[in-house]
Amino acid sequence: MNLESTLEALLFLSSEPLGAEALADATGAELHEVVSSLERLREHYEFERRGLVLRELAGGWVLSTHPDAEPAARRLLARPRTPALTPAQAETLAIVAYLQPVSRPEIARIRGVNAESAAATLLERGLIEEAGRSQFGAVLYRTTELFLKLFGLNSLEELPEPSEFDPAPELEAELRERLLQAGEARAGA
Amino acid sequence: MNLESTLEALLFLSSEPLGAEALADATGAELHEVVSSLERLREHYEFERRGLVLRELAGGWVLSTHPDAEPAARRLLARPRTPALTPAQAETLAIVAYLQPVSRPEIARIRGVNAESAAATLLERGLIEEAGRSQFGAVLYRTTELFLKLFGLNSLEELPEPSEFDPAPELEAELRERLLQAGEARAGA
Amino acid sequence: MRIADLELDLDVFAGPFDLLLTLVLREEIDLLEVDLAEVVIAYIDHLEERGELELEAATEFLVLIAALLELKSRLLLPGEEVEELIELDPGEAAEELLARLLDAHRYRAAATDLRERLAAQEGHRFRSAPLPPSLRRASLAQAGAVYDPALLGRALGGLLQIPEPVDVRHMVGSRVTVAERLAYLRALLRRGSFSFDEAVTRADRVTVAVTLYALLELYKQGELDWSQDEPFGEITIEPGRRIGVLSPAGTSERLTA
Repeated sequence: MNLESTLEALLFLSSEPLGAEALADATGAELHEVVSSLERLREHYEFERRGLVLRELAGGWVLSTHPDAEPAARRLLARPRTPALTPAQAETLAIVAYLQPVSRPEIARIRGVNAESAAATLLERGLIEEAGRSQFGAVLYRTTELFLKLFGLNSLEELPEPSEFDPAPELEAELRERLLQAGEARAGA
Repeated sequence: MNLESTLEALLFLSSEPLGAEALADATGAELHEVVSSLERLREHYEFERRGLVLRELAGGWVLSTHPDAEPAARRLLARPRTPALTPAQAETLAIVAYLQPVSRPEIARIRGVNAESAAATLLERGLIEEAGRSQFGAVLYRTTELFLKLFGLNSLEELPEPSEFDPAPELEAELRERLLQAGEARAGA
Repeated sequence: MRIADLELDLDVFAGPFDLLLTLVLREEIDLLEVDLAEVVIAYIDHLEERGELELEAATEFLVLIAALLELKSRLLLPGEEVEELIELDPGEAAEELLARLLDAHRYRAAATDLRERLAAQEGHRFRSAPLPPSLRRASLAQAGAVYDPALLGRALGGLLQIPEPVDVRHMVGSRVTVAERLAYLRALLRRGSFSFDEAVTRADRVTVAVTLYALLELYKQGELDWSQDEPFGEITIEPGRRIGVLSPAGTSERLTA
């Protein structure tokens, strides 16, 4: 593989600008060869009217998309990031919605399995957010305004009554206690 | 900007495989135009010996670096691409891939040993994910899109038939003999 | 080592492992009376003596012992299924064990295939630069109702379900004695240190309590030391350094009489 193509691959992998020295170290080529190959690569993108642009920024070289592709990129990426919730995400979100503020250890206890990745996705999608720390130092979560909008709710009061789904409505125990008991039973099963 | 270059830009921005439909929506082009432009782009990378490769993986199109750039990438990023799987992880992953959705007790039953830590690592690495619960409340697992992507598969159908892994008839015969006849002989002795 | 050659010395059986297997299959020995944990410990002792671990043999052993455990657990359950199992002739039971072995072989081969596939992808790297955070979530201004609140109610309802408790009324109450647990703990101690959790893996509450009592007894006699770094933390147990300092005539015999 020629130097220009190797540099293209390295630039593709890095989201940060890469210095010519670092590229020379990685490819084992001379610095002046690297610089002239980078120049050729830049011209290739430009003259062939490719979708990528190679620019020298902040003392390094970085690939980015051509500005002409931006409208399409916006349509592709800015579409509401609302894929269907996985069962793990739905369980985690339900626990946060009904018990907020609630800590991650509590969520894990109720589910009987770790909730780390589900919580991270819900955070990234802006459905839940941090709400301080519990007395034991665990991060607490609550739902967001975006959550209400995406579920078409005016307020948390409009969440379905737990009793609608409650297998044992005659039990008067608190929702939190009941969930923790069920979680422990699952973990022991 | 022409369609091929716009597609190149969109593929550059997305680390996940992109379906041709989503690309058609974003670019406003016809599906068949998108598909033939993607083919042309793939050929461009191949015939011009660029540093990038366009492949159809996990049901979509995704850019990756050319394997020839791997030694330089390793020097630049100073870390291996993906850690290899331990035998226990590979066995657990194989059982999930072929029997999904499958519960952890089932995996343990087939392996003859606990699958807890292997499953946790596979979850953490995003190769498997939760897929609801069995009738007994056990968490079920399935493989992810990332699994397909990292293993170079377009879909699960590309995995070999499980029967291809059937033990050789001689091995089966030998096991049968060891189980039954050897024991019988001793018992009779 | 061939699994068949593992010599066992159990309460109900002394001889090679494959003979035990055959006798169980022929119902000349009641599986319910075989302490499978003892078989496992004998196997581990055997491995340690030899100082080597043959993966092939170890896997075969694990799968066989797991199959026996499952058969045994099914024997403990009431109902028609048991009748069926008890009437299972040795040939059929062996077929079941064989099927388990073949399954294990099959998925081990599939695992090798997956590892090769992953290795073949070595060198293809994907771009993982993150999108700007604003593109990672729906914008609040444009968000509309896309999710049904009933989804949350259903998820919560599912979490409120307490799984059916396993009916164990038919099972014989556990008759664990301090003497048994003392012997078990001494066997563990001979191999070095271990954690309390390891000593009571999958044990019922009575066994845990009796084990703790046995531990106290051994501690009193200087046969073990234990430590715990924090409340509710792991309890590490190791062979005591005071053996022989105290009177060898411990109280355990009296206690277990």
